[in-house]
Amino acid sequence: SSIETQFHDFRLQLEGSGSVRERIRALAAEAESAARLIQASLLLVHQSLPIPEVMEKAKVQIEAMREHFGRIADILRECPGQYYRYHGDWKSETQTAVSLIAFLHWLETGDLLMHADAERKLGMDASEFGLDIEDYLIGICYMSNELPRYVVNQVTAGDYDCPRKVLKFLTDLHASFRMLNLRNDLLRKKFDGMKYDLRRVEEVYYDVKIRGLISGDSKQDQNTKAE
Amino acid sequence: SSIETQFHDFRLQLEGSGSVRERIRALAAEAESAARLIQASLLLVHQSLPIPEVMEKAKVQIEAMREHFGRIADILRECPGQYYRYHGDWKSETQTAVSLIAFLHWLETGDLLMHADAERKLGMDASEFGLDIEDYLIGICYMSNELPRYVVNQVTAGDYDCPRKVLKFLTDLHASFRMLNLRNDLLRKKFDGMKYDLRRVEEVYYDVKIRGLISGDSKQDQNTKAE
Amino acid sequence: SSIETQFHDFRLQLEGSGSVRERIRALAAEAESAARLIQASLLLVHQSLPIPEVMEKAKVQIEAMREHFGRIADILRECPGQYYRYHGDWKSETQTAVSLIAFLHWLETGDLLMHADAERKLGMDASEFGLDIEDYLIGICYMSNELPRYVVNQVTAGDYDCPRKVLKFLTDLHASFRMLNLRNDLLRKKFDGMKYDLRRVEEVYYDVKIRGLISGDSKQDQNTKAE
Amino acid sequence: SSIETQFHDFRLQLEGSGSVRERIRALAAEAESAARLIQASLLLVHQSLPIPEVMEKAKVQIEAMREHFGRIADILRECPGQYYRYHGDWKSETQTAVSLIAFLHWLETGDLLMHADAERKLGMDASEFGLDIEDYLIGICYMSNELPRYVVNQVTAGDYDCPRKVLKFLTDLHASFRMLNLRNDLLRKKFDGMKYDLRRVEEVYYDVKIRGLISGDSKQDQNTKAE
Amino acid sequence: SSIETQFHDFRLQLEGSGSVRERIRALAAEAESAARLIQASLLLVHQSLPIPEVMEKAKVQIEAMREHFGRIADILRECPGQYYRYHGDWKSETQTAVSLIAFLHWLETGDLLMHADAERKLGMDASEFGLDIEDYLIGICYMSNELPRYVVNQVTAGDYDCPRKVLKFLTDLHASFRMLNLRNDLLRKKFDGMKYDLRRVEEVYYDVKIRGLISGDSKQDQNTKAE
Amino acid sequence: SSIETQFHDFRLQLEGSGSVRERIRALAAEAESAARLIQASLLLVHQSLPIPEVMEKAKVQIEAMREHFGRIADILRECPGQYYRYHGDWKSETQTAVSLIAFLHWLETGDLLMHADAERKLGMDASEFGLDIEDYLIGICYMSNELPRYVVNQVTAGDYDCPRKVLKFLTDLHASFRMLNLRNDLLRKKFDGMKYDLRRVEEVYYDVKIRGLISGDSKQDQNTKAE
Amino acid sequence: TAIATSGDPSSNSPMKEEFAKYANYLNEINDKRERVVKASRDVTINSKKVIFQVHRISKDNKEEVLMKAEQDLVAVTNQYMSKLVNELKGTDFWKLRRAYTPAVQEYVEAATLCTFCKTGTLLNLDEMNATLQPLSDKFAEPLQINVLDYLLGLADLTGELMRLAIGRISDGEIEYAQKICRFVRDIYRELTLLVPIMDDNAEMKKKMEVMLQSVVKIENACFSVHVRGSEYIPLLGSGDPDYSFLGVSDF
Amino acid sequence: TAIATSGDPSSNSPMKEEFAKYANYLNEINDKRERVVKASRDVTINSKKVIFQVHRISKDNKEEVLMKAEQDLVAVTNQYMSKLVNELKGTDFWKLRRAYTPAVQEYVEAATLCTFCKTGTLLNLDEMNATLQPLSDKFAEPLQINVLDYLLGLADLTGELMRLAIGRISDGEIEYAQKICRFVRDIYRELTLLVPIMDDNAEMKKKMEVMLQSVVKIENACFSVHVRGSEYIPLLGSGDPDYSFLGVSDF
Ligand SMILES: [Mn+2]
Ligand SMILES: [Mn+2]
Repeated sequence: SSIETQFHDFRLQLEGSGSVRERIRALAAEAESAARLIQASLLLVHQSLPIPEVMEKAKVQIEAMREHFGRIADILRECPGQYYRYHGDWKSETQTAVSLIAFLHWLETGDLLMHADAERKLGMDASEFGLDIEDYLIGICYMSNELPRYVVNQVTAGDYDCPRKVLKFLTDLHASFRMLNLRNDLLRKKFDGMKYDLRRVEEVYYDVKIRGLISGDSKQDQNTKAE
Repeated sequence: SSIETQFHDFRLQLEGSGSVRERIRALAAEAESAARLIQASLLLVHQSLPIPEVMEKAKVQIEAMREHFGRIADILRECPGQYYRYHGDWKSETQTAVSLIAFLHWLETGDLLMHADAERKLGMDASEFGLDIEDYLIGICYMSNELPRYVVNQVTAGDYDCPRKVLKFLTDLHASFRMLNLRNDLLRKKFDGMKYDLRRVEEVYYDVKIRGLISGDSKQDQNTKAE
Repeated sequence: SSIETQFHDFRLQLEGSGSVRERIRALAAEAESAARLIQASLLLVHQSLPIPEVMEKAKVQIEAMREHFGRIADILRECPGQYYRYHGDWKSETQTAVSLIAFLHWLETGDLLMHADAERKLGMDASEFGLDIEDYLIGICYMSNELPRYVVNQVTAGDYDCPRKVLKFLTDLHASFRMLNLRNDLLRKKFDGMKYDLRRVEEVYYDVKIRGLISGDSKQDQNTKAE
Repeated sequence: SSIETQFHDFRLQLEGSGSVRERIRALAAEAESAARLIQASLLLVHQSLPIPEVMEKAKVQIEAMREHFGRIADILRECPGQYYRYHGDWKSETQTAVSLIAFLHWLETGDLLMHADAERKLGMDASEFGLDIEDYLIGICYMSNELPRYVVNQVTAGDYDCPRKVLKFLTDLHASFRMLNLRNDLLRKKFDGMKYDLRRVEEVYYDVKIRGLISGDSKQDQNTKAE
Repeated sequence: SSIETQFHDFRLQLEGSGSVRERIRALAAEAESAARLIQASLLLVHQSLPIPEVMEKAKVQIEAMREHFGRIADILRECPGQYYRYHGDWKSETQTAVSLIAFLHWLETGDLLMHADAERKLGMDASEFGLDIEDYLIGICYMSNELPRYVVNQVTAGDYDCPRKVLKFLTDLHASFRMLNLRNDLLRKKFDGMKYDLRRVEEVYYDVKIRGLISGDSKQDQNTKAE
Repeated sequence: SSIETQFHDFRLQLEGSGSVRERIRALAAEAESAARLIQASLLLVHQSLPIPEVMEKAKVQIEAMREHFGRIADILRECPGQYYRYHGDWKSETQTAVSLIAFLHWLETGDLLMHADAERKLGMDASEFGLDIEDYLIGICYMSNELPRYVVNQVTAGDYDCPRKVLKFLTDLHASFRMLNLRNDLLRKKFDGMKYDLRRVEEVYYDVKIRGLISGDSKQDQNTKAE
Repeated sequence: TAIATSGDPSSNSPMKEEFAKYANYLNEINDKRERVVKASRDVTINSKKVIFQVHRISKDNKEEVLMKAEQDLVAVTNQYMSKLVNELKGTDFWKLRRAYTPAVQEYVEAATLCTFCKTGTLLNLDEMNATLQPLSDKFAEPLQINVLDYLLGLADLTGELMRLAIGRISDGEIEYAQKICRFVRDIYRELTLLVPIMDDNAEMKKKMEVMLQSVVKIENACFSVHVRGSEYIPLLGSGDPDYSFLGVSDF
Repeated sequence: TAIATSGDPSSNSPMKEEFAKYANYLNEINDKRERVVKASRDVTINSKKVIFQVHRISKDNKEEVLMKAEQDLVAVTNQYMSKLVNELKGTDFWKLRRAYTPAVQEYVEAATLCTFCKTGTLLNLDEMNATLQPLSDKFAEPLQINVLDYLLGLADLTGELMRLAIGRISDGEIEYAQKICRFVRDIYRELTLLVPIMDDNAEMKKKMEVMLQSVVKIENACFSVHVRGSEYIPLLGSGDPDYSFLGVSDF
């Protein structure tokens, strides 16, 4: 019957897209595995392991992660226009990946990893398989969540200048985010959460400042202004 | 038949109230948008931007917000007696609006923005579309939630007299709220939360006091008492 | 101080609206109590008590119920424009009340109790405290739910003409409801239920028809039409 | 110190009440086990097993169930005044027990098992460990839930007089319940459910009546009325 | 009939227990109202109002609270053995009450209010309407939560000896609690919270100690011991 | 460190069992796929397709399903004693499989498919990879859920003897289940659900019986007794 | 202080410049999404009205009611679906799918319901997409309803068919109800096989349960008519029960 | 009637005979499960008591408190774990795992807590299983705590260590708290890598969140002591803050 014919046709189509999805999921799972190892290395910064050493540990896995994303890109090139059909299958892995490489970048340079750089570092190419901007932004929010803990542990380890630097970075980042006209629920929620990171860092800064632990004085603060 | 006439009539009425609700919701969403922008400007006080500058930035949006509420009022004037039918559709936006203008008012004057003033500032007129008292009170509670953060950042920026002033304001506000015999669940809950703001401000005051950072001495305290 | 005056004022107003709500709730509870008693009387029609006797028993309670709604109306007249503020507190009681008086009305007259009549019978006046249309419609659906049971018990008691009359009424009612374009979830759900009432009554009609238990023939049917 | 003495004392008491609760729970679980077996025997009445045989089968388990409740009673006698402290731990088992023995009683006598009799049959004594009235009433509601099925199966087995008898019993029971001014949520809910049992029995009665399956005629009905 | 008699009887009993519950709830609500007022008075100790004055303000309300509990006791004496039937209706009010009178007792004497004393002060008598031990313990945990705030505000007001005294009391209390083997979730959670109170008080003690704000030395400490 | 060594060891072990699990899951998914096709064929019995034709359609898939379970068995033979470790990964598929082959068996023979036969038909061997008895029983419960619908549709198609036969089968099955002393939550719940199947079939039987649609009379019923 | 200055949004850091780009991107996509949502609401509401119109059917007004329903449906297609198509032009359909899927499902429901009532057959996805073609041939990529939305709409269709069947039985149109029953069973069986391979099938699984309930409701109604009708035969000796007794047709 | 007879359980159909077998099987397994559950509750309660005992530690009573805790733990092992081992003998450990896993986790928590307090190291799974060996060497298959239960117990251990750290800080034992902090961080990092490959990791995922909170609580406490201690320096001019000021040690 015509019903049967139509449904048979559907079946073929769905099986096709199902197999694409499965291949993507397998790669996303591997990317996540690599991400976990990077994360485990990154945890060491809270124990004040020197950043170069942390970088060293993470390097191989970052390479692996990039390769997995690259292979997802290969698959998607075969299905033009369907990027967002399968987006849900690697989305959260991408966000995690962004948060990790952005944190590492910040540790090394003190700067924010920009979208285009993140895209390049993850082996995604802007044409068919670019890094979705919302994924990038959510990843940055996750990175921000790590900062309060980092600041606390740095101060405990005797680095009293850290809160001021982090507070400056986070304040700028928060201000930049505020330029966005957010509607998307998850991103808005994550951004709203950034406020708590900011508050916590402000509190830590307050704690070291009120105890006079910051070497610099008001003069140094003025210098900073000039930065 | 008369039954048919009746049901035909019902059809029209049901469709009518549905469309009123939709128009109100759209306006409430725009009011919320404006509120977000005001909030963004307000955040700058935590970075010690001079209050007049903050006010300047917020002005246009406050005007916009007032206009949106004004247009909701227009719609409600067409449906006399149905204020509370649609109340749920703009209630939480009103509470946010109150918290913002009350915070600005406090920054400028050090005083609590009174209900009648809030009503006027939001372009609501008491006759048909007044500001519900519970919405006003909840908004005030939200404002109180901002104060601990403000105090922490002011102290960090070197304003050691701020905790004392805020503590006095908050203690008075808290005492005023205690005069109410609250039953309403949400309002009671929000008010109960105010206690934590008070505690935090007390702690900051303690921090500056014990470190002798307050210029004034017991004499000054006595003066304050006399305020 | 002026703050104190304001909060003192609030206290009065909050206590005022709190007590309004409490008085309404108390009255709604009493209305519901009366409704339960009417319902208990109405149950007797299923045991074939003559309708006038049932009416007699229900009368006092209907009077009581009307009075309770009347007193809610009195309270609301003191608070103009706040009908919908307290609507949730008597809504479901109103729906039950409509279903009861509509059933009684149908028992007496065989006709649908119109919205305006229901409003009047419940002691609500259209100006300030009218009967909400959705409440009316939901009440009518509840009434429809009682009809299959009524028909079954009437036939058991030997009244074989009852199914035809109920079937005609319910068919007309159902056709009228179909004129509405419903969005409301509860109302649509209740309306869907009416289809099953219709089918059950139609089955009973079929049962008596095939057994030739209806004395009359098509001629008699035409007479009935003229009723 | 006296504080230490006090807390040492607390420790003993807290451990004591914990162990009482555990012993009661174990007994309640055994009572429930016995109840399941009685229920299994009772199911046979739906297959038209003669009632005396059913009774015979159930007897031993009823004895067992009574004993378990008896042992709960023993425990409670050791903790005077704490009946309701542990009530939640055997409450639902008691309700089931009541429903079972009340159904058996009705099968044997056609009458409702009274509260005092139920209490006695369950080995509870009114003085320290009586049968809570709400538990009794909820149990009776559960019993009512069994009747529609019983009627359907009896008619299938050719007992066409059963619906009339059950309908009378259930109508009376329902009327008695209506005398109560129920507030308790669970009980009210269970009682509201009884309405559906009543409706179903009415429908079965309708089915046998319209098909003339009841041997008796209107005269017999009048006799019945006189019962 | 005997059924009617029985149900008539049930009606009376259900209405009886319903009204007992309502009376208890009303009294519990009044007790809670009084507790709120006591709490409001107690808040003044944080503003360094002399304790006798605070006591003075609280006195009347304590009397009122005791009376409400006393009247609950009266009701329960009419229903022997039903203490735990209605326990849920005043439980949380009792816990609050304990926390308040224990705090006041500590302010006056520096000692822990013992269970038997709390019972007596709340107008409960051990025979029929005693103070449940878990309620007492939870109340004591609530009291502990107030102490850090008290210490902070006392130091701000210049009472530098307060931290030492509170610290000693809280350390002893905590040690006593550790004697219990807790299973109860709520109680254990509350007890865990006490650790943070202890830590906060210890921090304040440290703050005053390193600044040499405590006049006395170890000798003075011994004197204090003798207090 | 020893911690690292130990965790490295754990990692190897877990990766091993993880890969076993993955292979099992893949096979279970294929078994479920086959089960779906069988189920789709079985749906045709509700449209009164002759049973041999239905069997014909299902055959190939049953073979496939058996093979998949067989390969799961192979894997488990490699991991002696860990049957229940991976049980959760094919459990629900097994239950579905049992329900399908048991339904087919019943359609063909009118008898219950016994445990040992089900085991054999599914290609499981009792020694290492037997059919768990609870899975078997749950599968049988699922089968029972299909029967009410089957009976309804058979009667609509004119087979008036079907309800009696199904009722007999289901009554026997239910009685057999009652011999079990169930504790397991899921099985108990599923079995409790069987009661509703039984009731529904009783109702259908009642419907055909009361209308005299069963060809046989009481005599035939007595013959059945002798079966 | 240091932080104050840098937090000032008027300052031009590279970060700010980057975020200005992100802001543009988000504004555009959000505006488009908002427009799609609005267009979708219109499609939904008006498709629902078509469905209600179909339910106004009765034994005697069939032609007329269906004619009206069809006209309404054409209006939905031309007025509202075309608007949706317009808003979506040139976008990745999958990106905004969440915004329009309820509308498309409701539209599928309405269109297939109309077709079934008129011809007794299932309106195919290809046929539906062909109808949409003219609305969008000006653009590079015309909106095509995807398989998933079509199947989800079909699942809802069975609920409406159940309501229709109950109504038809009340009107004495037993044959019609039986036709519906067969049709719904076929769809249910076919969908059974597709559910597990559908993209994100949690929603569909829920709908399958509701659908089975609908099937059972229709079957029970047919059963009820059947056994009731059976009592008619012995009385009149005729082979066929006279279902015209049923319903209000004889008032 | 027909149905009555067949439904009578006293009749002997083949179905009944089969079900009698199933009933036996179920009764046996259920009885065993019940006994295991009871033995588990004893293990749980008494392990919890060991943990409470450890928390009674303070600066001066360490030896004595830990000695008592260890004795209690030995008693748990010999009295209650041995009973559990006994009940499980000859059974597939995986089948009844749900019945005993909470007990084993709690036991792991207690045993590792004691060991950490005494030696500052992690008690290994192999060592634990070695302790259990003598309890069961009479049977073919001795109870072995499996990796999953061990890891789940370890996750809970961090909560207890957090409580311990807070308590130690109050007692002025900052070094001790820092040691705990390092230990907990190590465990957390190692577990991070294992969670995704654990058998049924929903439970573990929840525990990881709680664990991170515990880590942060300890870190915050250490931070707080540190910055507070920093104020001490300028006053006394000593390089090392005198943490002995902290706590009740000086009453
Ligand atoms: Mn629909
Ligand atoms: Mn624990």
